Amino acid sequence: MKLVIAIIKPFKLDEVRDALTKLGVEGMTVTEVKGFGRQKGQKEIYRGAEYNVVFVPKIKLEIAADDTLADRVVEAIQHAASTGQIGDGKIFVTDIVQAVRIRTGETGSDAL
Amino acid sequence: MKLVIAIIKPFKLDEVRDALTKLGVEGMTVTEVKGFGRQKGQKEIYRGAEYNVVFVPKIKLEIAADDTLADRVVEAIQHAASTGQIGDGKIFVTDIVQAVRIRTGETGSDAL
Amino acid sequence: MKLVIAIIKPFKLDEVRDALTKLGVEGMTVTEVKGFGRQKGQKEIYRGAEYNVVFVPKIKLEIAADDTLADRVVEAIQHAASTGQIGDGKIFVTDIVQAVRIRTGETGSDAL
Amino acid sequence: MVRWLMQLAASRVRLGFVFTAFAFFAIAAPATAQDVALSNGNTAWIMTSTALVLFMTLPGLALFYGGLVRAKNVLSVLMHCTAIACLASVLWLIAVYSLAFGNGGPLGEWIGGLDKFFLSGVTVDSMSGDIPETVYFMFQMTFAIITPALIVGAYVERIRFSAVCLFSGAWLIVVYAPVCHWVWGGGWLAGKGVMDFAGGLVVHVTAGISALVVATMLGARHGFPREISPPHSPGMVMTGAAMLWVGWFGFNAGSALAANGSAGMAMTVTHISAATASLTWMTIEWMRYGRPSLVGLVTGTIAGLATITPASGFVGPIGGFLLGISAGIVCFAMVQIVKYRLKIDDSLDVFAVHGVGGALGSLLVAFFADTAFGGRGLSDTVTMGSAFGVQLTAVIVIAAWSAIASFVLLKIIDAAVGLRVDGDQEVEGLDITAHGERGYDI
Amino acid sequence: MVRWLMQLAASRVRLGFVFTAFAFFAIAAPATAQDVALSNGNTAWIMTSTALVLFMTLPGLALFYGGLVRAKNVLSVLMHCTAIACLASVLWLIAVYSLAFGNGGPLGEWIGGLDKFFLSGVTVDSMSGDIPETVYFMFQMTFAIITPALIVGAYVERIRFSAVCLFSGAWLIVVYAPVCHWVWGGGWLAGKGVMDFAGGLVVHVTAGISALVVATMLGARHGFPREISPPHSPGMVMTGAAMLWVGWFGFNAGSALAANGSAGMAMTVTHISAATASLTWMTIEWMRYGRPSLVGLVTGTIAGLATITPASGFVGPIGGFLLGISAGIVCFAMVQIVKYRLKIDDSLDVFAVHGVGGALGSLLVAFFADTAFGGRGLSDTVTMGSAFGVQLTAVIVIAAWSAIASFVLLKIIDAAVGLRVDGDQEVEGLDITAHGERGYDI
Amino acid sequence: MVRWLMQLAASRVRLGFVFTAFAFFAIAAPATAQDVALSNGNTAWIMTSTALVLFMTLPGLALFYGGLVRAKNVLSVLMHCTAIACLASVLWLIAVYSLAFGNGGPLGEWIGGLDKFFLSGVTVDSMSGDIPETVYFMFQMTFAIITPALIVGAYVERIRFSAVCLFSGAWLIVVYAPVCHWVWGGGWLAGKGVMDFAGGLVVHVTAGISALVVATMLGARHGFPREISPPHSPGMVMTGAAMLWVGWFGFNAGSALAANGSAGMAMTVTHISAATASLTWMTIEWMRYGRPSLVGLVTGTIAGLATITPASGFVGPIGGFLLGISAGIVCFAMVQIVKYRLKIDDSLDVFAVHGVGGALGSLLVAFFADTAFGGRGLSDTVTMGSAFGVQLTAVIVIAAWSAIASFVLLKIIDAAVGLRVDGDQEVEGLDITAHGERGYDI
Ligand SMILES: Nc1ncnc2c1ncn2[C@@H]1O[C@H](COP(=O)(O)OP(=O)(O)O)[C@@H](O)[C@H]1O
Ligand SMILES: Nc1ncnc2c1ncn2[C@@H]1O[C@H](COP(=O)(O)OP(=O)(O)O)[C@@H](O)[C@H]1O
Ligand SMILES: Nc1ncnc2c1ncn2[C@@H]1O[C@H](COP(=O)(O)OP(=O)(O)O)[C@@H](O)[C@H]1O
Repeated sequence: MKLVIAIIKPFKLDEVRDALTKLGVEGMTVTEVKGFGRQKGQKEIYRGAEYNVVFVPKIKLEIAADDTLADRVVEAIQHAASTGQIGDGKIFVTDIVQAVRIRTGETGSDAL
Repeated sequence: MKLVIAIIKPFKLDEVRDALTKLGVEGMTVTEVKGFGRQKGQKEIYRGAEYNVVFVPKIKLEIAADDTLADRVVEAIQHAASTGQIGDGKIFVTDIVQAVRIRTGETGSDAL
Repeated sequence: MKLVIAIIKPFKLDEVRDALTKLGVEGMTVTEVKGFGRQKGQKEIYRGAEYNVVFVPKIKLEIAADDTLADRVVEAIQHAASTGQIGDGKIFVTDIVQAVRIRTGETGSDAL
Repeated sequence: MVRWLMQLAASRVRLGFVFTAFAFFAIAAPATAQDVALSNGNTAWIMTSTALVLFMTLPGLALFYGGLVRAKNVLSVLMHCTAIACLASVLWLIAVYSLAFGNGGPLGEWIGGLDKFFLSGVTVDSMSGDIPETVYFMFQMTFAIITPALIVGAYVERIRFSAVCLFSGAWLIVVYAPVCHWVWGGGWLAGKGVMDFAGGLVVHVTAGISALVVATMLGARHGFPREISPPHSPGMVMTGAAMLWVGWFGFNAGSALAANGSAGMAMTVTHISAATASLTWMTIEWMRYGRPSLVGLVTGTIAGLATITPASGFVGPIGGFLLGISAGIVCFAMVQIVKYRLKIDDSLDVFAVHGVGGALGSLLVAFFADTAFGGRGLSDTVTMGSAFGVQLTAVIVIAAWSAIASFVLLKIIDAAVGLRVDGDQEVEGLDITAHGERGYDI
Repeated sequence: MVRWLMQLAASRVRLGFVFTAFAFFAIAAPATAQDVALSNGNTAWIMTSTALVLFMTLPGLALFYGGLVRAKNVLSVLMHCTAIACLASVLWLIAVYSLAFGNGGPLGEWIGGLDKFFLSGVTVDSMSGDIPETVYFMFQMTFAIITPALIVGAYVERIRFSAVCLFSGAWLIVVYAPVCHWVWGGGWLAGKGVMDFAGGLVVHVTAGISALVVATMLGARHGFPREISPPHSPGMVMTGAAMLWVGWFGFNAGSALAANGSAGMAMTVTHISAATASLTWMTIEWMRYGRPSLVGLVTGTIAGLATITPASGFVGPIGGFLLGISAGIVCFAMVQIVKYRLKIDDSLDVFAVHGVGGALGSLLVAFFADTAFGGRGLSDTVTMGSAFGVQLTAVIVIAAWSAIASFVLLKIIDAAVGLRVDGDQEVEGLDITAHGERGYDI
Repeated sequence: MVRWLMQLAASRVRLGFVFTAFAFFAIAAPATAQDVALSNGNTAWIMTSTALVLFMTLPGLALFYGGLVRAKNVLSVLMHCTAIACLASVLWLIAVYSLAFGNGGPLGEWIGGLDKFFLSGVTVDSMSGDIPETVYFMFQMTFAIITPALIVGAYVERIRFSAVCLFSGAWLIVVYAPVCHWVWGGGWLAGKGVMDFAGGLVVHVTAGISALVVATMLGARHGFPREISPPHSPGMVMTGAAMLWVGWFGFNAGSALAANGSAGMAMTVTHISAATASLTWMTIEWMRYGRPSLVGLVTGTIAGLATITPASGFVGPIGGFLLGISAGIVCFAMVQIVKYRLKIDDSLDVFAVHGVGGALGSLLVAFFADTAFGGRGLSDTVTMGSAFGVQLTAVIVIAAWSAIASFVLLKIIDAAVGLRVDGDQEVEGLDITAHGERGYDI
């Protein structure tokens, strides 16, 4: 089983969620994060003074998925979240060694 | 060593923390997240209009633990966080290849 | 490829970022979290009453890096984030099985 | 003699012709009234009321509306309200005061003149009744500020900022100035004895109808109605509502233009209506959904305040109580109807709360002003029926004019600069895309 | 003649009998006083004061309390304050004003009558002294709003909303109306010459004692005292406190019922006491904990304001200064005693700050009113000692009545609907469970 | 006779000598004026103005400044403003009022005396013109509160709290008291007929220059100018600015010390200047950066308000309009110059907005007061040129004194307790390190 971690632009969240729902993904966890990367932060101007906002607001998605589904999840996110502009974000995939549904105690794929 | 990631209902945090402290867990990291899953979001009503709150407030716990302790951690969380109602959350376990305590530079189990 | 997860004191963020930038790290993701550990929470006093703030504000950094770079990332963080006082935080390293840059679809090291 | 005139004016309040009288003074006084004795007490109260009514918009209404939108648009709403306040103030000085209250000559039934362009001729000594004309100018200005700001609630989260500025400015000249003149500036409705003590017609009906038009023409927000997020800060909504409530004492009791029994009664009925409407709304929610909400409670407050406004100088405590109950029930129902039957995204319910409330009060005052309902008494020359006829005419004509003029203005502005931001900007939020700022960095 | 009466009233202020006198007018005036000349200046000030005192509750007190609780309960606190304000307003109209200030006939020592039910008989022309009776009605109403709202601080984060509504309404009738009548409405304490310029007894002692009773009966919050989280928004607390401070000018200086030297001096001593108590509290914290806190500083402000309230019409600047210092020291100590000795979860320290402060000021005024302490002078017929006796009697009787009546009311309400939400709801927070809303969606 | 004196005073307003006259009354009145009839209307307005000006600082300015800093320092800013308000109030009572407005005897050109130490000799009956002296005392006190609080903007995010207290207290005595005496207390500048209706010199120039000095001596914040984070809450900034705007009606129109035409005109020009400056600033930002910001818009508001302040009793609507435009342009430019040319971290632009605005208005009033520019007229004995000479002298001398005295005070305080927190504390934020609190726990 895999944990797909995606960092995306906040306003892409709805589109990504729709894309994943279509794939049959039934759950995900969303965190508001701040990103630092090539996209060098918006310049905000206050009272005529430029502020380098080093950290850019991003959304982190975490989706646990079966190995087979994981690849399609990655692909779907990559398509839905892409604008072609710098700062679109990253997807990282790690292994999950165990998954449990708290309500029922089910484990493995059944837990998702 | 394992990283136990648990998504739980916010008001279960204190009970889970107590359960883990009893197991001898000495540290954990908590993040406020939003969950999307079977629990289809509370309906909030404003001015008589229903809003589907798609994302439900959840708490994410991350606990690094030795392989031996990890299973008991999972079990303890599953018991303490369960209400039997939809939306209780998930536990995912991943492998940690290295751990360091910043203060001392200790690594491995000693770092926890 | 590795995902380096570091929990640090908030006011160390700028120093850590500088240290990582010097190493050539080009991106990272930052989350505000709350930590529970040996550092038993600041005592805040309101109206003469002590409150045990069990959870201490911390910053979580996530940095994806090549295996070779990862060790130096860990080391750099450990140095930059250390104050020698309890509560300095932890670094955990996990494996990444795949990385994708959303904008271009590049994978692996090229995605970082 | 002057004192006698004042008393006449005061007594005519009870006859429902107060604004005709005041309008007469407002126009006639500065020319002839060097001999009217200034009342320090009344001047103190109207200056205080001016501060209170400005406070209603800045920051009251701004916070009330700002808390109702999503966090990514909160600053844009505050920006709309503040910029409109500034714009309206300058336009009021330049021309709108004169168009509303100046001497219209042969067109006087329809519009004032430009004789008071830039307050020309108005000095420290100019009087309007027994208060300085500058104070009357400022007090009325605060009404001209809040009225276009009320419309903000219809177009939040998707409008272009340039369209906000152009529309609000033009609307003040084309809608507010003439309607204000008709009702309070000695125009044709004043001549018919229309009753609008503090702006049910001039403020709430004009803003409410225009809101409906702009919401329709702009189209709904992305995701409306099912995927709109709830108010991002109900506490901010309540804070703003509380400021509106307190400020409304200046709005309604200040409209007596004196610190006297008329003002005291206006304050009383205003407060009672607000409290009653709040409890009514809360009760409806409690019964229907099992949980009374803070946003609901204070929406009831605003409904009660808007509804009593036209009637506040004419009705008694029982009238205030009954108007409050009506406001809670009717406005609650209208929110549902507009959003779910008409499917119009009048986003913060400007029409359902202000437009409907203002119209409701403007119509019911014909009855509740009667002593039979504990009111302060209709004029001897009218009956409840004939008074209702005048009120109904006023509501219809003012609504029609507001709708038509708003429609035309919006068509022109749409052609000129476009009304709506593009989809990406809407999704990302107006704060960062239109103003380069973020609401919360905590 | 009228003018002579007014002057008599004014001079009696300095004799410490002001409220007896005013109460007399309040009752007697409407019937006979068509010939009392209305003062526009005084009317302006009391209408302004009414707005200021309403502002103290909405949003002042609501924000002050809202910032002190956890984020998951902030809306419930705002809801309590707003709903109580609405409820108190309607009840005030229906019966409480009449019970407090109406003609009680043979029971007049104990309670007013129902002659002013729904303001019956009160018209635009009714006078209360030289201001309209409606204005007096409204001004007094704002006191009836804030008093039950003060008690909110005792029961936050765990009470049922229905219990809030039932208790507050019943409490107004059973506790507030009679005590107000005794002290300000011509009842037995007024007859004894009790001094309570602006509500140390009527407002702060009643609310403080009742708070202690409700906190005890409701039980402590889950985790009290060690695991309670700190105030979620000290900035909100300070904002509310600042509004309370500004509004308190209306509370105390408005209680002169005129814009004159008595009001000016009341405003001065009020402000001095607030500033002094704040600095005192800050200094204590600085010395004891090494870090003065914002929450501490403004808690001192409120303590200073509550303490000066009963004395504000009787003492001079030096009295204000000394009362402020006493307030800071005594209230600081009481907070600790209640929480750690008595172990009562009077969550936001209503008793320690308001109850104790109000009682302290009510007792010390017997001395500081004397010219020896720079006061405005006790009546010729009393000594410091005899005045103290009257004040002490008043504090004891009012505290006892508040405690007993609150106890009985709470027993009844507990049986009827239950006082406390269940444990899960408490942990999850009242905002979402009782009102279906969340405080911050940012 | 008294009435004749009052009228004289009123007419002299237009001659630009108002403060000389009032200062004369303030000093002379209490001794002789038991026969001056109290005006309830004027007293009502000045008490209201007192509440409004206190509201400007608490919470207005506190929120305005608090929103501009980073979240980790928000509480420290609120703490600074509140503690300064308390400290200034107590010092005002003890000595500063007396030093500013007391009888200085042979030193009377330079400083008042200590005859009014602790308000000695001031009773309920003491008058200052036709209002109670206590009311005059309170009104003036609110100016003494806001002036040192304005300086807070220069030293936020890095100063020690003990230094804030010591500096603010000493500054009031050494800078504020004498300057206030020179201009408003019958001192040498009053004798020269200097025009400063509401505090362009006394408040804004003193605070602005001192801000520049403290910012320079304290040094820039860590990371200035490139790595400073943007304002953490523009909505809080706007809320504070709105409260400042509303409160400024008390500041400027209250400075007429009466509810009359002079007050009405002051309110009018104040409002017009604020609105115009806001739109000017917004337009500049829109043209230069493509996006008008909320923080910019309301910064324009404050610039317009500071600039009109000295002129508000002397100019007409057109003067207000032109002053507003000048304020927007000049203050905008100065913000850039101070930060990027002078590289001084006057963090919240106190000098560029208040100092420059106040000086600008103080100089331009020499022209705009003339009837040629629609003003209320210069005195017969002066020309625009000679008036400008007096104003320029006043600006230079006051600026010099403020700078020198602040420099010396800061040197002493630095030696005594240190001005600046250490680096770690600055990075972690003053809220937690100096006050043990966190701004947001949500
Ligand atoms: N090495 C990394 N580790 C973790 N997160 C990263 C890393 N690099 C980038 N990110 C995240 O991805 C976001 C986008 O990266 P950026 O370099 O700005 O643009 P792009 O993805 O288009 O190359 C960043 O804001 C950051 O949150
Ligand atoms: N596949 C998933 N990946 C990551 N997080 C998930 C996933 N499925 C559910 N979650 C998280 O678990 C929470 C609870 O899931 P839900 O399906 O609502 O209920 P239950 O766990 O009782 O089946 C969700 O709100 C979400 O935060
Ligand atoms: N076992 C753990 N799993 C996850 N996070 C941990 C763990 N132990 C500590 N942490 C995180 O590290 C932070 C610092 O740990 P703490 O024990 O207080 O000090 P130190 O790292 O100096 O020993 C905690 O606040 C918490 O966020």
